Amino acid sequence: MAKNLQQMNKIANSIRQDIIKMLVTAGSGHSAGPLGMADVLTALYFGGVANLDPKKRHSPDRDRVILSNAHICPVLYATLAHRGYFPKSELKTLRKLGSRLQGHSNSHFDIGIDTSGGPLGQGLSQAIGLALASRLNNKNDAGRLGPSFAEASVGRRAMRDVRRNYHTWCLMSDGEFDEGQTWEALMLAGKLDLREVTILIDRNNIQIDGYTEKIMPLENFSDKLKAFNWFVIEVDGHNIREILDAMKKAKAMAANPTAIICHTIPGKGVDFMESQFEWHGKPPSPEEARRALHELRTLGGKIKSEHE
Amino acid sequence: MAKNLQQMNKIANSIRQDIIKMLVTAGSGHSAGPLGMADVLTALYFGGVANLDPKKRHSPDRDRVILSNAHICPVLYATLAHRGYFPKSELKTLRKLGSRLQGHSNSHFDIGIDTSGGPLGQGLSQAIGLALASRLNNKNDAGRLGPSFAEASVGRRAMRDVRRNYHTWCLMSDGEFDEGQTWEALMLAGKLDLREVTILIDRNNIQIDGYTEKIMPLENFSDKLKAFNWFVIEVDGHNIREILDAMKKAKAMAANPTAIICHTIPGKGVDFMESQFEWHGKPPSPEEARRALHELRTLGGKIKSEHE
Amino acid sequence: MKLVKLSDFWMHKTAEKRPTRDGYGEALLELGEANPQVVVLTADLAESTRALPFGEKYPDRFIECGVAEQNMMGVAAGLALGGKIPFVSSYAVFSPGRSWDQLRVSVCYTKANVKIAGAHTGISVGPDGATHQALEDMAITRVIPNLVVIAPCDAEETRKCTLAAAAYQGPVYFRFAREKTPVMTVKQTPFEIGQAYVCREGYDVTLIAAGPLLHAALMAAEKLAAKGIEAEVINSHTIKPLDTKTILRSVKKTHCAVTVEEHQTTGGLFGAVAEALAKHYPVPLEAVGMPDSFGESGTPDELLAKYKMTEKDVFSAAIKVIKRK
Amino acid sequence: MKLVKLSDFWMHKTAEKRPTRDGYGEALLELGEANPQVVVLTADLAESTRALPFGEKYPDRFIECGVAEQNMMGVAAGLALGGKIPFVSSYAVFSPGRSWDQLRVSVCYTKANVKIAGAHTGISVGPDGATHQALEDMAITRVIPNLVVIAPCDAEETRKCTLAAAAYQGPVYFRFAREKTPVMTVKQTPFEIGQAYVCREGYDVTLIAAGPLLHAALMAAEKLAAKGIEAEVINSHTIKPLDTKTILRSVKKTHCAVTVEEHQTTGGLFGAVAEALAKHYPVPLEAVGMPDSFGESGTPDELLAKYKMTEKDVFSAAIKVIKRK
Ligand SMILES: Cc1ncc(C[n+]2csc(CCOP(=O)(O)OP(=O)(O)O)c2C)c(N)n1
Ligand SMILES: Cc1ncc(C[n+]2csc(CCOP(=O)(O)OP(=O)(O)O)c2C)c(N)n1
Ligand SMILES: [Mg+2]
Ligand SMILES: [Mg+2]
Repeated sequence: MAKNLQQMNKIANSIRQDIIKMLVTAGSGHSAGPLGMADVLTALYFGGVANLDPKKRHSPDRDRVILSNAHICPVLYATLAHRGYFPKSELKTLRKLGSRLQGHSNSHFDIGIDTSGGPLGQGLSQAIGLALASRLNNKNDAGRLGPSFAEASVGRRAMRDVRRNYHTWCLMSDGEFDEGQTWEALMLAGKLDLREVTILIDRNNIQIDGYTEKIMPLENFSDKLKAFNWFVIEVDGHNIREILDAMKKAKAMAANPTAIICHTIPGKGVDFMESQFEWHGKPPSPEEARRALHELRTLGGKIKSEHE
Repeated sequence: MAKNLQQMNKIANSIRQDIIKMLVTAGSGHSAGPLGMADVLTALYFGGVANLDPKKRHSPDRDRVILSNAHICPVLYATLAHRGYFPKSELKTLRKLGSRLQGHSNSHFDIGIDTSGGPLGQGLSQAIGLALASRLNNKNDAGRLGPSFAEASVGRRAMRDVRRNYHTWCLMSDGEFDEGQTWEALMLAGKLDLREVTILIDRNNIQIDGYTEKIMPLENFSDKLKAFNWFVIEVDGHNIREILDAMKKAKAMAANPTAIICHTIPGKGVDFMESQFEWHGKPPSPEEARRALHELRTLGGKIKSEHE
Repeated sequence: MKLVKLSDFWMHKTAEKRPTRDGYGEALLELGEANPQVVVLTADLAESTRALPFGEKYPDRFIECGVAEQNMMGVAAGLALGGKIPFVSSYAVFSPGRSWDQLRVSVCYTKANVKIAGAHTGISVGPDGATHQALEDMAITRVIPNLVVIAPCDAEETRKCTLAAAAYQGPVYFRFAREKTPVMTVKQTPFEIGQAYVCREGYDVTLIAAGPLLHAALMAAEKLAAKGIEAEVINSHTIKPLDTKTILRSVKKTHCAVTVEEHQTTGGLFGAVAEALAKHYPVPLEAVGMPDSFGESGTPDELLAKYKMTEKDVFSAAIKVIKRK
Repeated sequence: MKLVKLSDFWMHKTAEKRPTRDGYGEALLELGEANPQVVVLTADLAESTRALPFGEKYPDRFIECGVAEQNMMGVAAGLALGGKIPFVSSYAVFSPGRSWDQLRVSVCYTKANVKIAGAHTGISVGPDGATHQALEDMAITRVIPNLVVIAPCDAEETRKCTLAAAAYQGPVYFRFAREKTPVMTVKQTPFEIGQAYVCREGYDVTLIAAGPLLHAALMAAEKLAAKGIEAEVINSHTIKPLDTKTILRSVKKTHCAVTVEEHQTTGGLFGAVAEALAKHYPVPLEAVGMPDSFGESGTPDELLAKYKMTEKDVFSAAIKVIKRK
């Protein structure tokens, strides 16, 4: 199942190429965040630590993924398609009328996405709710769950979710830590020792209006998280091995919930986008897309593209 | 102007008595928080550190006070009356139809109150706005303020507020640190090095549903505040000298904003209310009020009441 | 037409008084026993929302969120995604007041199976004053797609409404009052989401009420009857989806109506009925409710009188609207 | 009746297109120069709300709040208490969507002199999808006492609206669109808060529009004229206080009306007009707007067509409502 590191690096590269193709076709959307998080998403869906599998997409004990910063959904869509949740050919429908790939990801379609996003800062609360549901299902009194009443009142899909255990992975951006709701959620998880939830934070140092440390400084970021009773691990967000190790640690935690600060480069892989906050929310032009794809295919000139 | 310590302790005691009288007459309202904060409010209005004076209640350079946890308004009302902002006889109108002393304090009347409260967590943001207005008024470009346009569009009262400098004191409860808005505000003040604002926190360890460390643990509280770039001072909230020293330090800060954690005993001064979270939101019965007043008048049996 | 027989079910004359929120607390206990998927959340308001007894009996399924309404709404959405049936308990001014965005996206857009209980609605909240009196909640919830909005009329109907909300698949918002109000319905009185009930027949004017002020409408109808005016009284507890059918059937007979609610007279029941009539059968309509103003401190009775939400005001509005026919 | 001469001012046929938000950006620059008390706040959306040019020119009076809409609303209230005139700039779904409670209490209850600019309203926000399309903002603001609510029709009117908001003492909410829309007004076109303008006279039906869809109403009126139907078109940019006088004067002549808005057809312009007519002069009313549903991704034109908010839909609604007379 799980891919080896070399395979995963290759997958992440393909995902980046797909992101560029999706965005240029859509004509709108976000470039920097999705490219920066391709390695983290690859680790999450292909690394074998999280229990995620398109064949078990409705299984009650599947791990849950909440994409809180839903504007980076192109990377989620591309990753899900690569993982087999839906055909890759569908990627080109991004942001088009009638597409299952909405401008911000939502849960209305059977493509492996558990919730809806768009407004920042709403994800962690939902992840906590999911984690609590999992914890409740594990309690002894779960044996009392009478299928008849539950079936009638909860509906079929929900019924499938009871009496099992799973881990909840919440993907968030650094910009989301400006939002008060995030700190409310951090505080509650800290109170509950909610080790069933892990955050993967895209620490790319940009938000829309500029660099985070100018717009709304977060440092010392890990001090803040620790003060809210979270266990903090910092990783290179482009090193899949490091990411997976941190995820394993998080899953094995006995008490505190874990925040993995993934230090990433926004726009990673495309030279003229890297670390430029201006690329937060715009797609490449066709010419820029051509250059970007060339760079990705040749790994920045290190190899020759097969297509060229 | 400023009272000495002995006088202030006496004033605080009278304020506590007035709180009991107001509440029993109103038949509803909050006992624990107001009693607990009587010493802090006395220090604030009588200690000579804050620039507050009923005769200068409209002065543009008066210090501003924002009561964020407005449910403790009985202590603010009693303090303002003692300080001469309005007649003490009005205290008995608390929570009655047509009274200027509404169930939660508001700014609609000329009784020395600058803003309205009720929903927790809204005060610090407003304090920051007031502090920023003060900072803007101090800028060089303040000289450019053309009275004509401003007068027309801002109205008279607001015009009086320009081109002067003041300090803003924000009174908050520990329960308010559950609210995300509070952390948003803390983060912004930290970003702006907003030394023009000081929080006086009622750290009484209770909220409605119980003790804070059970309902929503805040510890390590000062670590959290420090991680958000605030300068933190902890004081005994019943020691007026300590409170005033901390206020002086806060006013003298060169950079960071200051949070003064005032460790208080909720219900302070009334034995059967002290540290009982059940007294958060209920008034004494007439019989309980009688006992409370007796205790306050005799300083818990230490002296004989003049009235008995 | 579904008509509730007054003689059987509506005992508005001899009504005992109980706070509607008590019905919520009772229903939660019933649900706790009947359905292990039910979980209850509160934001530091366990007792006064009546969520506390559930919390004491089922501590594992009770989540104390502290004073953090946004997070509470989101946690509820997550619990619903995990198959639970969460009841979010706070005052309406704070939830959905401070959690509107979370209600819109995390709950309603996702169609998460969350139930939101808004306590302390109406001017009758009393001495706490303006900030605590929810007079806008029906307007801000009614406009969100996928959300059911209910204002039950008494403690018994609140109990049924809570049970019905649990059985319904999808987001439901319902509101209750703080003070004791007359109990007009009994166990057998029917309750169905989206189904308004004609609880008094008449042909001169239709009085459409939602919430405890239904009692004022019923009393006003008696006074009107004494003057020879026969008012039809409808309990329109569900604001959304509005039971347009029952309302239209009545106004086609009476040709005028009065709405009665403890809410601003913009966007709530008056708004919903005005919109329905404008689309289908425009007739003169008068509003009894809060006249686009904040409340203040006072006793419930003083405030209801000052802001014209009493039986007398329903009576006058009825007289006025009949003249406009 | 105040009538704007079409020939002079309304150039809807040859209209150039500009996003309404551009008018906001221009007005802020004018205000920056004219009034040093004006300050501008944003929550990490400086460029797309058009607050950026002000921020670049007057950095001292520009407050970047990061992604924290609740705090931004509260800071604005505090600035207003300190004598400033703050403009709060974000997308309407987030502000007032996430800052509703702060708007209600810190701003409106206190009557703080805060101006709230809600960008990206309407289905025409397009490819970002449902969460970013503000279709509920007029309903949730209109119900709050002390708040003025405005939906300007084009970039020029948005400029005037912004200036008028600054001159007005008290809280004002106004909304704008993301896409380029026809500029129908010119510098001389009058604009006054609370004053609706009849921009085309007629006697068969009244078309009441707020926001850029006024253009669809004007175009539909021409099509109707070709069929011998004379529509009166009203620019009702101020939703609250609604100019009931101008609207009533018109419907007393036409005896039917259609409201046109990029908003849910509950609680917004349709709601406001339905309420006013029900109280004063009930006539058949049809609604062009979002049919109680969330939006989705697509191009603005595709979405306006799918959800029936085009000139064609105004035309059909007019035909339908005339038949109902
Ligand atoms: C509540 C809310 N406010 C504002 C926005 C608009 N917005 C979308 S992305 C974004 C930037 C936030 O920073 P981050 O997520 O770190 O951006 P990235 O690193 O992906 O470029 C903002 C302000 C939003 N989606 N939600
Ligand atoms: C936003 C909001 N949520 C809930 C409430 C209800 N409430 C009023 S006081 C209070 C307790 C908060 O704790 P704290 O202020 O520390 O209470 P105290 O120490 O004064 O007893 C709560 C939850 C409120 N006023 N505002
Ligand atoms: Mg970022
Ligand atoms: Mg406390």
